[in-house]
Amino acid sequence: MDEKQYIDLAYIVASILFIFGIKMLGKAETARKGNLLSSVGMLLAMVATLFYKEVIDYKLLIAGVAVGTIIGWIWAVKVKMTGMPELVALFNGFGGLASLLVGWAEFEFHKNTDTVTLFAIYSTILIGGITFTGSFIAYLKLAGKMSGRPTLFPGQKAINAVIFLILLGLGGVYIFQNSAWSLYAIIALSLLLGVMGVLPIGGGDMPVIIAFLNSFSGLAGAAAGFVILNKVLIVAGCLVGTSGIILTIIMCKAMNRTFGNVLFGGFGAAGGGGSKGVEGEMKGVSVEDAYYVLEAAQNVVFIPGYGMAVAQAQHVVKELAVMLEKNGAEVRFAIHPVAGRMPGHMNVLLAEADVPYEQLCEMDAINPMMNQVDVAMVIGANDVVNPAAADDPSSPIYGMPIIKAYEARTVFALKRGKGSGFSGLENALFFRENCRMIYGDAKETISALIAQFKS
Amino acid sequence: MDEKQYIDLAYIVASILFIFGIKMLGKAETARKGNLLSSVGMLLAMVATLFYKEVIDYKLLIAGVAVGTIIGWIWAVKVKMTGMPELVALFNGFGGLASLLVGWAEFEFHKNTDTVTLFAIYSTILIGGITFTGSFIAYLKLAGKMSGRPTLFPGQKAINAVIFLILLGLGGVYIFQNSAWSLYAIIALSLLLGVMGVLPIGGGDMPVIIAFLNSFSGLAGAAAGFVILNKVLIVAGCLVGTSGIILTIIMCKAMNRTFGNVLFGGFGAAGGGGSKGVEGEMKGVSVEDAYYVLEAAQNVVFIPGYGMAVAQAQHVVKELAVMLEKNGAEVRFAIHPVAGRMPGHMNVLLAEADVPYEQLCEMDAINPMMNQVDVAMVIGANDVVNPAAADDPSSPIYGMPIIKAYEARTVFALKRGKGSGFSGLENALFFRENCRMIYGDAKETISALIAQFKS
Amino acid sequence: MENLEILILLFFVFTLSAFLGFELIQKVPSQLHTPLMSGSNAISGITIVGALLACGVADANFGKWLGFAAVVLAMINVVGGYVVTDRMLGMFKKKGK
Amino acid sequence: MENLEILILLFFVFTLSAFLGFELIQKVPSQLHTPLMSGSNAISGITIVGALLACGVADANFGKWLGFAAVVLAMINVVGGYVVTDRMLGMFKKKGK
Amino acid sequence: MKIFAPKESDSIETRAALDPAAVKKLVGLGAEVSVETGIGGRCDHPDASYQETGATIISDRAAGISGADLVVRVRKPSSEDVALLRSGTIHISFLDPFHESSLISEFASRGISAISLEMIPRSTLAQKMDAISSQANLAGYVAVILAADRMTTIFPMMMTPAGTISPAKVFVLGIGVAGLQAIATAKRLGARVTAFDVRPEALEQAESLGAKALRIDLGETGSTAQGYAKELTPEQIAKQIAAQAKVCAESDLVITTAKVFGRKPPILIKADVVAQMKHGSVIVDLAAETGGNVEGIVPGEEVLTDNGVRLIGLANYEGRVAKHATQVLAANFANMIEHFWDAESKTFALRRDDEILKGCLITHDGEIVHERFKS
Amino acid sequence: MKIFAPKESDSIETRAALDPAAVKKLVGLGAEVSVETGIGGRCDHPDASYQETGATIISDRAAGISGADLVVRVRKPSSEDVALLRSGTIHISFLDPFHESSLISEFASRGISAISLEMIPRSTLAQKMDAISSQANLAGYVAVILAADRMTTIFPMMMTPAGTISPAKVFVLGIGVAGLQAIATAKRLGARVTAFDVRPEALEQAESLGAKALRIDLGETGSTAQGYAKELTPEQIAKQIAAQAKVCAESDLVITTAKVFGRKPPILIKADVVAQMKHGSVIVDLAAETGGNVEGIVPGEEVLTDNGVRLIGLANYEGRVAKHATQVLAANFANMIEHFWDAESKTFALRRDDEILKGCLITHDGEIVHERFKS
Ligand SMILES: NC(=O)c1ccc[n+]([C@@H]2O[C@H](COP(=O)([O-])OP(=O)(O)OC[C@H]3O[C@@H](n4cnc5c(N)ncnc54)[C@H](OP(=O)(O)O)[C@@H]3O)[C@@H](O)[C@H]2O)c1
Ligand SMILES: NC(=O)c1ccc[n+]([C@@H]2O[C@H](COP(=O)([O-])OP(=O)(O)OC[C@H]3O[C@@H](n4cnc5c(N)ncnc54)[C@H](OP(=O)(O)O)[C@@H]3O)[C@@H](O)[C@H]2O)c1
Ligand SMILES: NC(=O)c1ccc[n+]([C@@H]2O[C@H](COP(=O)([O-])OP(=O)(O)OC[C@H]3O[C@@H](n4cnc5c(N)ncnc54)[C@H](O)[C@@H]3O)[C@@H](O)[C@H]2O)c1
Ligand SMILES: NC(=O)c1ccc[n+]([C@@H]2O[C@H](COP(=O)([O-])OP(=O)(O)OC[C@H]3O[C@@H](n4cnc5c(N)ncnc54)[C@H](O)[C@@H]3O)[C@@H](O)[C@H]2O)c1
Repeated sequence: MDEKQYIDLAYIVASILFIFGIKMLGKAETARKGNLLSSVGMLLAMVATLFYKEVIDYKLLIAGVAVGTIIGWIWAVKVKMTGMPELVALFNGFGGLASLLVGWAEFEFHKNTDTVTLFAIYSTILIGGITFTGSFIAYLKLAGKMSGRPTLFPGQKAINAVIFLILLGLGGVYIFQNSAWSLYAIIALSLLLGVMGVLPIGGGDMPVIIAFLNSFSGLAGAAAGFVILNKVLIVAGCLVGTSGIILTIIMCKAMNRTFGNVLFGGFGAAGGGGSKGVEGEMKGVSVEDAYYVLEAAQNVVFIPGYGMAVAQAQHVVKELAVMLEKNGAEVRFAIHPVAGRMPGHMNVLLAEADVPYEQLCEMDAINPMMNQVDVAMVIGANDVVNPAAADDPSSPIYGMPIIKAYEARTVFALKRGKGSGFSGLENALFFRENCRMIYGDAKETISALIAQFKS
Repeated sequence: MDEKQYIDLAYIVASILFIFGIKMLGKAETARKGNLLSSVGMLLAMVATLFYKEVIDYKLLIAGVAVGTIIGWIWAVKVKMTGMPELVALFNGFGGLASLLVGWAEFEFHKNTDTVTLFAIYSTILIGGITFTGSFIAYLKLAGKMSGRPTLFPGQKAINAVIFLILLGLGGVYIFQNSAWSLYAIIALSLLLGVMGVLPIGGGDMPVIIAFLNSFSGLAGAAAGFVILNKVLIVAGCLVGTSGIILTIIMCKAMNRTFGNVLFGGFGAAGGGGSKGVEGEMKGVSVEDAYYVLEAAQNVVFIPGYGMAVAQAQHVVKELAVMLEKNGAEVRFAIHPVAGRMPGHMNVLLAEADVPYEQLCEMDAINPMMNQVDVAMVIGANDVVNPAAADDPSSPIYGMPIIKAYEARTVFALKRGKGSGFSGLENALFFRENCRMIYGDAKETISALIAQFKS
Repeated sequence: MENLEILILLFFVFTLSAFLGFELIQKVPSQLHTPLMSGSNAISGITIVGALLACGVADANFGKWLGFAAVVLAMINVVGGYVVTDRMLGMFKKKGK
Repeated sequence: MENLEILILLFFVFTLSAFLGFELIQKVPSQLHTPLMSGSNAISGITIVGALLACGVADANFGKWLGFAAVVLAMINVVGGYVVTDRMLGMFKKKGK
Repeated sequence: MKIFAPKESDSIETRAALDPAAVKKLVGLGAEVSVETGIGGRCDHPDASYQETGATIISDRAAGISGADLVVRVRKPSSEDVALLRSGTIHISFLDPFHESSLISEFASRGISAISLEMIPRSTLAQKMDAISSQANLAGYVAVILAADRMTTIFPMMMTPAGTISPAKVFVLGIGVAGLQAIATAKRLGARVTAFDVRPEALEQAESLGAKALRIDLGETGSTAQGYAKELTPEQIAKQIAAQAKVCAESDLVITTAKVFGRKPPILIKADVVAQMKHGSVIVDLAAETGGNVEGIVPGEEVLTDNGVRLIGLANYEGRVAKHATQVLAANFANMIEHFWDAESKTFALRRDDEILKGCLITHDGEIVHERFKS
Repeated sequence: MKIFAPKESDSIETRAALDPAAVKKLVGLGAEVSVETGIGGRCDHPDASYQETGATIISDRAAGISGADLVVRVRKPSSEDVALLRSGTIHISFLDPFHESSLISEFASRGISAISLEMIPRSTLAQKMDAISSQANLAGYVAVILAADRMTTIFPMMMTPAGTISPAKVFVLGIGVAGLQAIATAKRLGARVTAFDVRPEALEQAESLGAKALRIDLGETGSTAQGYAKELTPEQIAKQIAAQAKVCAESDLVITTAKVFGRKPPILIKADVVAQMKHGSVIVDLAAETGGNVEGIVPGEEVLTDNGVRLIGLANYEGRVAKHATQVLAANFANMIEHFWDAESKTFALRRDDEILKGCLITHDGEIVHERFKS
């Protein structure tokens, strides 16, 4: 066994540390320790690398490491709490650029290599480049050095598609020819694609984009690993790449968005405008996705109706409320005077479930606060949240005051199906942009949500 | 790329299929599909192997495959439902033996190999041998061809330890010398160790042992993979090896045992005897372990006491009860007439939580059935389950009828600490062999249990 | 040396598989314990690959016959294992309904 | 050929890591989203290993200077990433109390 | 606009048409509110509390009535009171219009705009002024409390050292507003409740409160557009009575609430069923005032049968919780007045095209204007 | 052994010492049981039902008493009844021994073995015969039901189209058995309950039923070995009264249950506090029979104060649910007799060394044998 094998063993250990690190980062109690573990892994991988007999020029190395360490450290220590997310974006961009440079350097060292390596270099540069400029734009948007509003112009989508296709073509050329010009073109265009891709995305979505680009920079690292046939690069890069994708999806869910919507939503935003959406379609949502939104909510209002009584869901509703409170959210119950089928119907049920009187709000008390509510949970209520009562003079319930659920950021409506309420009316709320239906018996739906919370 | 690379790619695909297969086998809805997927993976791996250019003698191969297939198929199809576990044991033994033979064959083919391969051969044979005879004994015990009672004799532990040490020594010799005699000795002794190891374990614990030996046979396969440097053997074997260990631990938990207790408990059984255990110590149990027991229980009785009232745990208790019922268990509530601090205290609370009247059992009704109960959940009750009332004439509550919680197979007692009940007495129940304490506020404990169930 | 590199890579593969194995099985309902055991038992018959290689070689060594025996045994394990598991799960489903 | 075998093995390693990556992150509380992102961002600085190799070689090629730049950038990513993450998690803990 | 609320003259009535909170609301709208002295005497509102929120106390009843533009009261007025009303005055109260045709003619002839609380449509929009609902709701609660007070047994189950007391069995017949509240109250006290109604949707509503629904196959039944039950055919009633007999016999308490809008309530429990019931059991008939659902009931009284069953047939259940009954009734009045209030002229605007008013305005401008009472 | 249960002579008493179920149990033990005719007349048990389970009906009360070896009854006997007892007879009933020294001497002088139900120790073992508990439990329930019936307001919260009815505020003073059941019942009906007791452990018990505990720092308090509260010092009582005043004033219903074993109950609510309470609120005093916790209470009656507060001070709350009260009381008797039953001789064995009997046997063999009453 020569030094290589020892280095490889060290890499295995480092990989294991990364695995534990990522796993532990996902749990509140262990996160800090996980971060420490993964940093130890990083140190190990770096030190091990120094033992390669090809590594000779320590002076330059040490200089580079020192400069990088000092800059990184100072930034990280100096940054204010509020500035952290953009800093992470910047760091991430540097990581991507570093991968790009590693790929490029390899090209400079070994002009003649096999197809696989060429492909790997191509991937490294492409992904690294997009990561770098994409992250940089994200940084600018978050730091307020650039407007957070989506930057849009006509034909944007098409231009991006063309750039992407050219990049694919250039890839073919490069792998076939191994020519320097194609490589430089790839570098330039991938940098451009990063800029173009992130420009149309709004500032509010930047955290998701950073998570996504972070996953990208992981993949760039993994690709670089294939360039230089290095295990730890492959493992760590791939771990970050895939876990980053999962994280991206989770973050989208917490915003009640799909990833596609985040990535390309900006384009849509240009066209849509504030259409009133009287028609449209009811959009369902899975219990799991609803969980992510609830988990992130700070202010939740339950609006129970006759359906809660039918489902006898009061006990589980109470339990979910307790859970949300433990999770840091403010929870209230908005009771409409005619909810249910007898005066005080909801009171009977919620008292049975021991919901504290303080959490019960009358309609008039809750309505002015409704627009600060993150999630309105409409539990088998229908007529009492029907905006037609306020909007539509032709409706038989026009003039009845309702609980303004539709003003909440997100509305989840729990119903078994498309059944109407006591008054037999269609409910426009269910068609609104911010409303999502969760079909099924309310008790079972809530139980399932609780299950999500507990797992 | 020659045929080897294609084969390797096929192996990667097969590995992925195994990964999905195992994952899906762990969930009720997907289990059957998972089994199918993994069988496809197996077929793929086998077919791919045939393409190695070293593989020439198809006739013998086909004969072997045919014979094995027919035997396996017929056994599997003919066996009665009740006979399945022992058949699995037998199959598992064959798998272990096959690994042993593969290792041995490699020895016959390549007399001169490097240390690593020698170590791999040694591991394969050792693990395969133990798996084979161990599984076979398990088969005999389960099939009733041998007494299910632990077979015990003095010094058993010591003898096994000696055999194991000799095996370790022989391993050293073999790796150093690569001598046939040492190999044969290893074969013989590992077969012996398998027999000796399983003999002292009772028939009731056989399922756990089979799961364990199954994990072993996976490891044997992985070891064989190192012998012939075969990726799919390593991956699949290792997957089975580790997931099997997890399964073994889960199964132990469901029996409220530790694995060590299962493996070496038989020895203890010889010594212990039915000591009355008036003293002894209270044994705690984690919520997670309690979950496994509850999850496997068919018959659960809740015994609420004043502590349930203090914790206001009635709602969560009800919820857990519903959950257990959904899981297939029969659930009842045993109400002692003096439980709580006022007549009917428990009734008030359980009615509030909407526990159906049918599930409430009076003490006299439940006591005769107590010995068929899998789990008695004592929720903050103390005096009303204190066996001193029946056992100990010096106790101030001697003569009061109690709920015979101690007759249940397992008792979980939920309390905050070592506090005594209204009468201020020590409770011998908590020191019994079959009783486990779950410390903490009853509401929180039950909530945590529910969380376990839901995840 | 190249061989050693491969060995180390295989060891790497082994390590990663071990982690995967641990991660895959988290909480298994008790009714599935036996089928899961049986199903993974069938997978452990993967040693058939080794057996096939040992049995299929040209030279009529003693090892070849060991290999033949291994093929038969492993095949019983594989086929029997999968079929039994499938039967168990089939019944399970019916009961569920 | 040996090289190809190694490549395939590396690919294998890549595949297994991908599965592990998917399995590791299951459900993350929303407060941890940012730290997790930041922490794994630090890990993605693993490209430092490649940078070190490129920078540390003997020949004073242009690639060496690319490597140097890569070392600096990757190091910022690594050090900055870990420190920022730790700070975030530190505050998180304090808040919790 | 001058609003006047007289003291109730019927000795059975404990409620008042207005309470201090309602007075405050009306004064806020710009009305001049006066009440007769002693109006809240039986519902725990001393005169002073009315004054505090802005009402004038009038001791001369006749002057109050004749001086008002709008009179609100609980019970239908006596002829003398009607005679005091000026032409053009609006008069809102319960009127029992199906049985009081002479009173209606009197109103018409004197040019009064009489609004009947009974006739307020049961639409979602009108719920805030729906006095039938607000009172029936309390009646349902009272039925259970009254029974609990009269029974020699308790409601909840208790497993005690002195043996187990089994939970009371309660049967609620008619699951309208009152029936639902009776179910809720009995359930709260720990009873096992069974309930029946001819309207199938009402059974689901009973279940939504945790009661067991008794399902009897009666063939075609239904409810009117207003949500009231249709009258059953004699065969259907016979079928129902038979199916109920067993449940009644097992029950400790039976509460009947089955009214049929505008008609005499059906007899649902015959004497033979009462005879089968246990010694000590109780029947509360909420329909007693208009005749009752139970054979043998004496309206306004409690009678004990030979086999020890107590039949309770009071007339004014909600009046037993007079303070709260007044609170919600007065809120109904105030909501109605607010709904039809013309902010500029500060008067009650009789918008004749309004759906609600169409339903409940009986006489106007010297005529009977309501479709159902025209003939 | 002949067991006889006479009909209660006190007109206030609705309970009976035995019910048919208890008779059955005693007959099962091998006793000859007879009851006076009409014994269950006020608790819904006709004579026939006693006969069905094996009792003889005796119409000659004197013969019944003098012929019995064991007499069970609810209330303490009149002198005439004592005079009828044969020497050596066992007599079990409530005796009020702290205040009835002449009755005790009579028992002693006539050689009766008199057992006082009040004196049964409150040990876990004796709970099955603890009549004080079994009756106090029902009294707690009755207190709430009675109040609910009398109040002009309802208990539960209701958010209705006619406004919100806020939940009743209930204050329970003294958290013994009755207090706990009162808390439970009021909570069930939807009230917000606050509770206070001098024993700190009782506050936790109140919380275990969902009530809010009022915590007043009184310094050293405590309970006797039997679990009864110790008497407070005058300063402590003053402190307590002040702290309670605010809670009382806000409450719609106050229930007091504070007895101090063997002494006159303390006055916990003074007239000035009552004067601060709302018009229409109600106070139920469960300690009224022995003097009451409330100033102005009239034992056995309901009075209305000037400010409209209803003071209820009945004597026999549990008697209002006579059937169930009889059920558990009779079970207490039966359990006690079973506990001391000698299966061979089929007699009640007066095991003088028994802890329970030591506690409750007052006279025996011509002597007062109980420590506390010897002097
Ligand atoms: N409060 C009173 O005194 C009173 C009296 C009589 C009438 N009303 C009237 O009743 C209405 C009350 O409004 P509301 O919003 O409470 O109820 P609602 O308008 O009647 O709507 C109830 C909704 O619950 C859903 N639902 C039924 N069972 C369910 C279950 N098991 N799980 C989940 N969803 C379920 C139904 O949709 P799916 O079928 O699709 O599930 C339905 O749309 C008002 O119109 C009011 O005027 C009130
Ligand atoms: N029913 C009646 O009418 C009545 C009246 C008066 C007295 N009693 C007497 O009360 C006793 C009733 O027996 P029991 O078994 O119901 O109760 P118990 O013997 O008083 O025991 C209650 C147990 O609950 C535990 N506990 C308290 N709070 C808890 C919490 N938040 N979470 C979990 N555990 C908690 C306590 O242990 P930790 O402190 O360790 O948690 C304690 O050991 C009998 O002795 C009876 O005679 C009954
Ligand atoms: N839309 C609204 O806002 C609103 C408001 C209040 C009430 N309502 C509805 O009005 C309806 C009637 O309410 P109510 O309480 O005034 O009714 P009610 O007092 O007229 O009758 C009481 C109940 O008795 C039932 N009944 C009649 N004949 C019967 C028989 N033979 N056997 C058994 N039950 C019989 C009726 O179905 C009704 O449920 C209900 O459906 C209620 O939901 C609607
Ligand atoms: N061991 C058993 O089995 C058993 C059975 C029944 C009761 N007990 C216990 O006996 C005790 C007394 O029960 P009880 O209901 O018969 O008591 P009680 O009727 O004698 O008194 C009622 C309550 O009033 C309280 N009190 C006294 N002075 C007070 C004051 N100044 N202010 C406020 N409260 C005051 C007492 O503490 C008691 O809780 C309780 O602790 C009960 O748990 C035990």
